[in-house]
Amino acid sequence: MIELLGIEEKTYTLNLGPQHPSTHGVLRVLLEMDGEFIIKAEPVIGYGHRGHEHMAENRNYTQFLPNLARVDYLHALAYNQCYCMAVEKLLDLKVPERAEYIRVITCELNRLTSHLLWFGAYLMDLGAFTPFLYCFDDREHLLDLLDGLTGSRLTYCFFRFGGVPVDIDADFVAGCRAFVSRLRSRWDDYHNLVTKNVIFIHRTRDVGIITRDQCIKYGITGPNLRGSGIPYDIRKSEPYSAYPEFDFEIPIGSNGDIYDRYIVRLAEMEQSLRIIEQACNKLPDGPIMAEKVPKRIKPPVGEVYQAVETARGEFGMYIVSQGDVKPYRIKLRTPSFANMSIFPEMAQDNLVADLVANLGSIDVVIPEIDR
Amino acid sequence: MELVAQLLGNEGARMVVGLIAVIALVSVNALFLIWMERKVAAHMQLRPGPMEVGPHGAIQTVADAIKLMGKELITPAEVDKPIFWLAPIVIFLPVLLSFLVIPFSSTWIIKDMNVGILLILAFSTLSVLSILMAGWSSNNKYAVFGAIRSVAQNVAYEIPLLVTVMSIILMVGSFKLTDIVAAQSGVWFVAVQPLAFILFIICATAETNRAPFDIPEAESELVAGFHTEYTGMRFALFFLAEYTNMFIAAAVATVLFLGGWQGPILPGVVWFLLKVYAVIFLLMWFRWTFPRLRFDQLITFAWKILIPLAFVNLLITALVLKLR
Amino acid sequence: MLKDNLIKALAPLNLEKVAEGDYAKTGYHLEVAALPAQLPDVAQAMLAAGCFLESFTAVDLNEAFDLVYHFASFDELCRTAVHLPLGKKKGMPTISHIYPGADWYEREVFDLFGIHFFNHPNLKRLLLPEDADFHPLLKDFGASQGND
Amino acid sequence: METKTGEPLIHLGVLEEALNLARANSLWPLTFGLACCAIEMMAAGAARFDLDRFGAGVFRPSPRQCDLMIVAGTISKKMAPAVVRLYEQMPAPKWVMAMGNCAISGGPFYYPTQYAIVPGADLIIPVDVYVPGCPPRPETLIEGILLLEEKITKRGRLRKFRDA
Repeated sequence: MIELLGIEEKTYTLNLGPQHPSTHGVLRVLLEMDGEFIIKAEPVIGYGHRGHEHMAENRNYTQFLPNLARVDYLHALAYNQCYCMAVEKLLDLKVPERAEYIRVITCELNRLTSHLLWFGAYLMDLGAFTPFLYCFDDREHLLDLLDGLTGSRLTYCFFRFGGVPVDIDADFVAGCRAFVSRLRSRWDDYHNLVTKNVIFIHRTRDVGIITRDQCIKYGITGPNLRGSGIPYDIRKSEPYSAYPEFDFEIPIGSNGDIYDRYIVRLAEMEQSLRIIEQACNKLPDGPIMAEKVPKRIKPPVGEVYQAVETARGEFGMYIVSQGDVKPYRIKLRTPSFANMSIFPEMAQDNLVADLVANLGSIDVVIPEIDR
Repeated sequence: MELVAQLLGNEGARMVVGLIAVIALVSVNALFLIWMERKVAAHMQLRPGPMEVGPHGAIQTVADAIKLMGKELITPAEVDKPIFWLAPIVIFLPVLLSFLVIPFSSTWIIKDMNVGILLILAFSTLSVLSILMAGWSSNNKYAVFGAIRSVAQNVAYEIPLLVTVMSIILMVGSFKLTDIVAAQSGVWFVAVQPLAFILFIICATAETNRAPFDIPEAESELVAGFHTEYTGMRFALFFLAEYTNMFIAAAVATVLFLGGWQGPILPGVVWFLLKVYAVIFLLMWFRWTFPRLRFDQLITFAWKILIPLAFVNLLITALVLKLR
Repeated sequence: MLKDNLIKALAPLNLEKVAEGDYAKTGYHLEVAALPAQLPDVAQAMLAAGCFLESFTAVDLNEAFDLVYHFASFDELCRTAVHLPLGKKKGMPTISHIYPGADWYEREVFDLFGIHFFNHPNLKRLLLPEDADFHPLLKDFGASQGND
Repeated sequence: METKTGEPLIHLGVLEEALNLARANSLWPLTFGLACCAIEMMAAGAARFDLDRFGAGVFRPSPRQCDLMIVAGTISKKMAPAVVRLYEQMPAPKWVMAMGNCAISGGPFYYPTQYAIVPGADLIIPVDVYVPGCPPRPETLIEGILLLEEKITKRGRLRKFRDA
């Protein structure tokens, strides 16, 4: 028809971001569009680049510790833990068992805050506002717990090389237990409000499918990977800290669509609750700090790669030490960076509305991509 | 007093007084509705909502309105100026005129036309024109998106809306709103035509661009949709029109299905407003519960489900009326 | 065992070093050293074995670069580190056609270190503004750039 | 237009005051987060803290319709032009709040060879209120908004607490 009329078929460029309600911060996506269809999507990142890796080379090991909380502020403690574990490996330090338990409990609490925030923010992307506030209400209770222990609401810098600085008390354990039962009582609300909603199902089923092959080619990890049916969770496949001592499952999806990723995240929250419950029950006594932690952290020459499972996937730290008080090179392998790199492929030939749904469903934290 | 009554008997004077009253009602109603929306939303979301400005934030929206009046009116360099300026006014006029025929009670009606319902439906179609004007003239891709979506959506949902209304009109045999209300003195039509009521509410939600059908201004996709470039009072007019549209949609629903002003003990106006606000509350409830539909799903929903259902409903109504 | 399979698969490539790593100390199960030109073959072998590209970065050793690729697998715990020495002012072959995920990693390394990748489809700055004229992770960067 | 005694003929002061009061009680922020602080900004708008109590809860996604820009996070050099542009797109009267240490001074990311960030929002746009913290707690953000109200109206809800 267009050809008959002699009109040239034209595509146009749409600039989504850097300030856009659905980009969760400062991401820019250059879209080549034909009507409402996306022909090509090109993410432009770096709007939140703060030079963490450069900073690491100019700071000593301890001074770099607070930075990790600002790389991914939603699951700060996992990043903290990864760095501590990497340096402990370099220094050959053994962390006491109680400290490992405390790390696991706080890390899982933090994972819950991250998933809850994702849940709320994602539903807001889809246009439902109320779940966002429900989640934030639950999240506040979690933050109370973590705030009381670590003194911070968001950017926790709680772990130290060799252990944790503050012990947890009976009140904290009781608070954890209370929260576990509180959140469990809320699942029904969440499922009734969101999971069973027809519109939600139609928006998410068979949209934004990630295949197993794509996962390998792009190095996708975390709930995005597990939604595609691959049971890869570093807590299980490369056990660290006290995780081998707990009984939990790795929820997986089958289709690899948005709905599966959503279900996986919700199921993961339940598994986190299980871990917290078991850790509270089995909490051993003992010291919380390793013996003989050197005052001056000066690891021997060598390199180490340490990975942990964060709320968004595998976070890896590659540290090269040349026997100095400063790290020679620190590479942060952030999960969102890899997860985001598949985005052009996902967005292609989709509608703008699906782009928003896709972007939210891979759960990106922009400063973590940009570092 | 007699003079007033005489004046009101006069057609022209009645129109003037009515229009002034309508303008007052529209502004007060919009201010109240926005406050109500914020309170309803807040209470559904475990928070108090506006609290500090006036008791329970009662004059919060007044503060908002005064502030918006004092804001700078930006006309971006690249816009189509005359259309850009005209759009907020054009969206407001048909909304205002629709009030002419709404029967607030058996006597509180400015002009009881024999084509009342058609007039409202015709005017409501006009608002899509101004949305198109606003979006197109803004010279902003998001705004154009919003405008185009709005046109497609309104065209799609106008049809089931009209067909649904037709089934009521078949039953009454008149386009006159007062007649329709009078026909419900025994049983409200919502009991006779439940499917039509549901269809009407869905279509009305879509026609007023409310969530889950708020595609033209889908916040997470299109920033602010067709009014992305509008500032200050011009933006406020769009807001005002949206809430007034909601009122009209609810009023029509009340007239067609909920028995209009009819009800025991209380005066008719009170009953009418109570029912209208109940319907509005329902629309608000939708908005704060549902996620947004995708654009193609929205259109599919209209053409493949709503329109056939509306026609089936019309056919059944006609058959029943014929056989009775 | 994936590790043995990988050793077998890498054997015909004549790499400088294919050795078992000290997992407890470094986190590697397999350490590989190769020359830049051999990298696409290594990557092919890794993809055939079902490994994914975990991470890629460079280390500025003042005289030369050390490029480090980490591969791991979803099915079995086996992390492979591939070290490649690269002289300054030299370029690298890209593996973005084998692992599309490497696209961004290579752009990042180009951005932060100034290492050029041959045949890369879209080699431009990733994190820094496009008009930036420095490569911050080079060791001599601090001397030339001050804070303004 | 003044009389001999220096008294203005028409007092616009009352009107101005009413307008300011309205402005102070209806500060619509821009939906705009840069980094960590954005999460606390969201928390301040959510269930427990609820900025909407003070009329500041209407987050507008379009800069054309908001009054207050909360610079929540680190401004990178790549982002700085966009921030300036957003500020310019806002209609007057407009206010800017620098939320968090990064927006105030570059915060923890300011060190001698830093290359990526703008150390302080006030280097590129005028800032009215500084809210310190890394990130500031929602209570602090609310106090910042109340302080801004005080700045607009020359009186405020905070003052009575401070004087007591």
